[in-house]
Amino acid sequence: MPELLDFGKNSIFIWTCYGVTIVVLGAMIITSLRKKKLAKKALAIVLEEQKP
Amino acid sequence: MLSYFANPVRFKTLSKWVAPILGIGAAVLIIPSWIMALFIVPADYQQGDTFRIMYVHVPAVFAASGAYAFLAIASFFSFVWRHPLADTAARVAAPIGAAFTFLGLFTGALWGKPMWGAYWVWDARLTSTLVMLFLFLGYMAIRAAIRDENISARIGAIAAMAGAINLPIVKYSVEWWSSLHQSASINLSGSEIDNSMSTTLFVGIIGYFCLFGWLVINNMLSELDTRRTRALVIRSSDQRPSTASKQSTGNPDA
Amino acid sequence: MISQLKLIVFRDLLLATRSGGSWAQGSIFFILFIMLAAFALGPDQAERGFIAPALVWLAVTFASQLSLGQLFSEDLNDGSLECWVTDNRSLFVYVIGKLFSHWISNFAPILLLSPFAAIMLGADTSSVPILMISLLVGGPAIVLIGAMASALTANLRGAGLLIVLISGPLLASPLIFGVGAVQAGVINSVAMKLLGAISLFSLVLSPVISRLALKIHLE
Amino acid sequence: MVRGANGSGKTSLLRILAGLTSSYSGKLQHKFGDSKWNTGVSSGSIGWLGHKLGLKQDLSAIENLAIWNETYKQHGDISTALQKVELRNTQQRPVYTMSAGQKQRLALARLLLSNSQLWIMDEPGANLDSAGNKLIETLLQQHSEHGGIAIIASHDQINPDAPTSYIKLEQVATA
Repeated sequence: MPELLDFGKNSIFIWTCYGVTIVVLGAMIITSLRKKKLAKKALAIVLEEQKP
Repeated sequence: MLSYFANPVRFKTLSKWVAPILGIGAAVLIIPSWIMALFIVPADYQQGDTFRIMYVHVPAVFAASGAYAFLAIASFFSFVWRHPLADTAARVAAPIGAAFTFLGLFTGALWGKPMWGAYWVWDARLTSTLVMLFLFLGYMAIRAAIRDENISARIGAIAAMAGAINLPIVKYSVEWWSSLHQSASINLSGSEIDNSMSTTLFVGIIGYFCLFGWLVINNMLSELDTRRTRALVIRSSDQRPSTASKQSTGNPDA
Repeated sequence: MISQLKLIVFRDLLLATRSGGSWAQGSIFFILFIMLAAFALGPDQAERGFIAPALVWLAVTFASQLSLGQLFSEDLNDGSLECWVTDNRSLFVYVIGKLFSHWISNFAPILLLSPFAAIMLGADTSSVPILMISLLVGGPAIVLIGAMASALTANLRGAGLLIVLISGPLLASPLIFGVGAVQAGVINSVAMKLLGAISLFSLVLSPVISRLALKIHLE
Repeated sequence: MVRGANGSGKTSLLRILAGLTSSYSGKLQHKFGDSKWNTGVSSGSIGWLGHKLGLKQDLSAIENLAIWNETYKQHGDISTALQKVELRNTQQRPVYTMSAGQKQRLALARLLLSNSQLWIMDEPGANLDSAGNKLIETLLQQHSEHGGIAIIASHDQINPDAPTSYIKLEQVATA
């Protein structure tokens, strides 16, 4: 549906705005999730090591 | 010592509930607001479709200011009561706030071009928002430059609180100086703009705040885990495990 | 308390005379900045004259920030500050004394050079007095904001750039109103009053924050 | 006398006692923080000798002392103080030309001028030879004879030439 995505001569501005927003927010979400996973893993490893 | 450990634990249990709510909240608010903004809300009679940029611009700027307020308040708690959790909150909030500020400025520039004919003008609100970005970056630079955690937290807190002067300037700059920006910063009461427009915007703003909250909590959790890991590694690598306990109890008798 | 203040000022001025001219570094930077700015702007006298006051303001701002880098770090690193505090002397008095002596030894020379710099850049001679007044009114704000940043980064090595990073955003408003005051062309313009207000506000806030920051760095 | 291995917290303890560090965890401070001690420390001045000596490199020995003398407002005798630490011959030289030991002696002279009852010294024997250590012993003895107290941190546990006179002061210090 190309006509639905077409906002006239300023299309490019609008799509760039939404695009960059999605990329930046997405990157923040993904790094946040990854960092959390890694931190959890690292902690689990250290806790396991120190158990005995 | 007890309260130091008790609070992160309490925070963790609390965050188990709050984080998913905020995360889901962000998703169900932001995505529909964008769909509304792009496909459903009618084009503005003056600006046409360019108006749709507002729905990523205004929430980002709101969230950025909110993030700075959060940073300043968390810094205050961290400074006055030396609450480590507050410091962690401040520390993780800064880069997120910087990202929101960047988004606000970037989308604002792209909105400004078709609207005012210029990507950038040095009016009070743009300048003070740019200043806010630098305040976030300056805070991060301080935190990165000082190795001692304790000192880093306190110096950073002072800097963050001093920078809070900028917040009212961001907020009221439009009223204090004549500017290209609309005053009353996009009327939320909906009297001027179409009802569906204001609802969409409002939903988007709430969504952004949810996202901010979710990111802060999530990053705080990772930070807490990382700190704990580091503490455990340092303790285990210490040749004499008794020194740690000696430091707090044994030494005063010397 | 006054005698302590005098002592700090006297000591710092004595140190300035022994420091091999480090007090003049800000002034030299100032002149270099003006010179390079003149080259960058090219030979168009009229155009240069128009923006000369703004450039002088900018040069003063940056030169003062650079000279502020070592304001507190030396006393912190060589232990003088520790001894001062453990002898139960007021840290607040110390900060005020430091600011005062820095004003005399580092900032005043820059101020004295600025009318010549403005004329060298081709500024209208009639605008020079108002430029000087605006610098006198706004100068405290610039130095005080920089001093605050200097105190915050006091014991970090190579803190020079970090100082500008912290003080830079806060320097926007004195710079805006400083240049605005020159452009207004009269002494009692709104911009000049706001500039004075910012200076007074900094005068209240900066020593308090600097004192807090130094206290933390002493730990 | 405060003893302990490296990193056992001697310096931290002294800094807390001197009022430089307000507290790390609160607990350590509280052990010492009976109100008497706190007011004692905060009301009177402390002769502090830390790792950093508080000397200006660009000034001569005599100028450094003159400034501190003015700060302390005790109008002590600078030349006597210099005599005591055996620095009369180098008094006009800027501090940066001095050896580490000479600087340490100069800092001791500053302590003499401070005239405070309480000395807090962190590794006063650093950079000093045995003659310098003897000098410290003499100074401390004189200090205690005048009713002064000194809290000293030192990790020279293997260095046995100091303790004999130090022990005496330990009782004063911890009393």
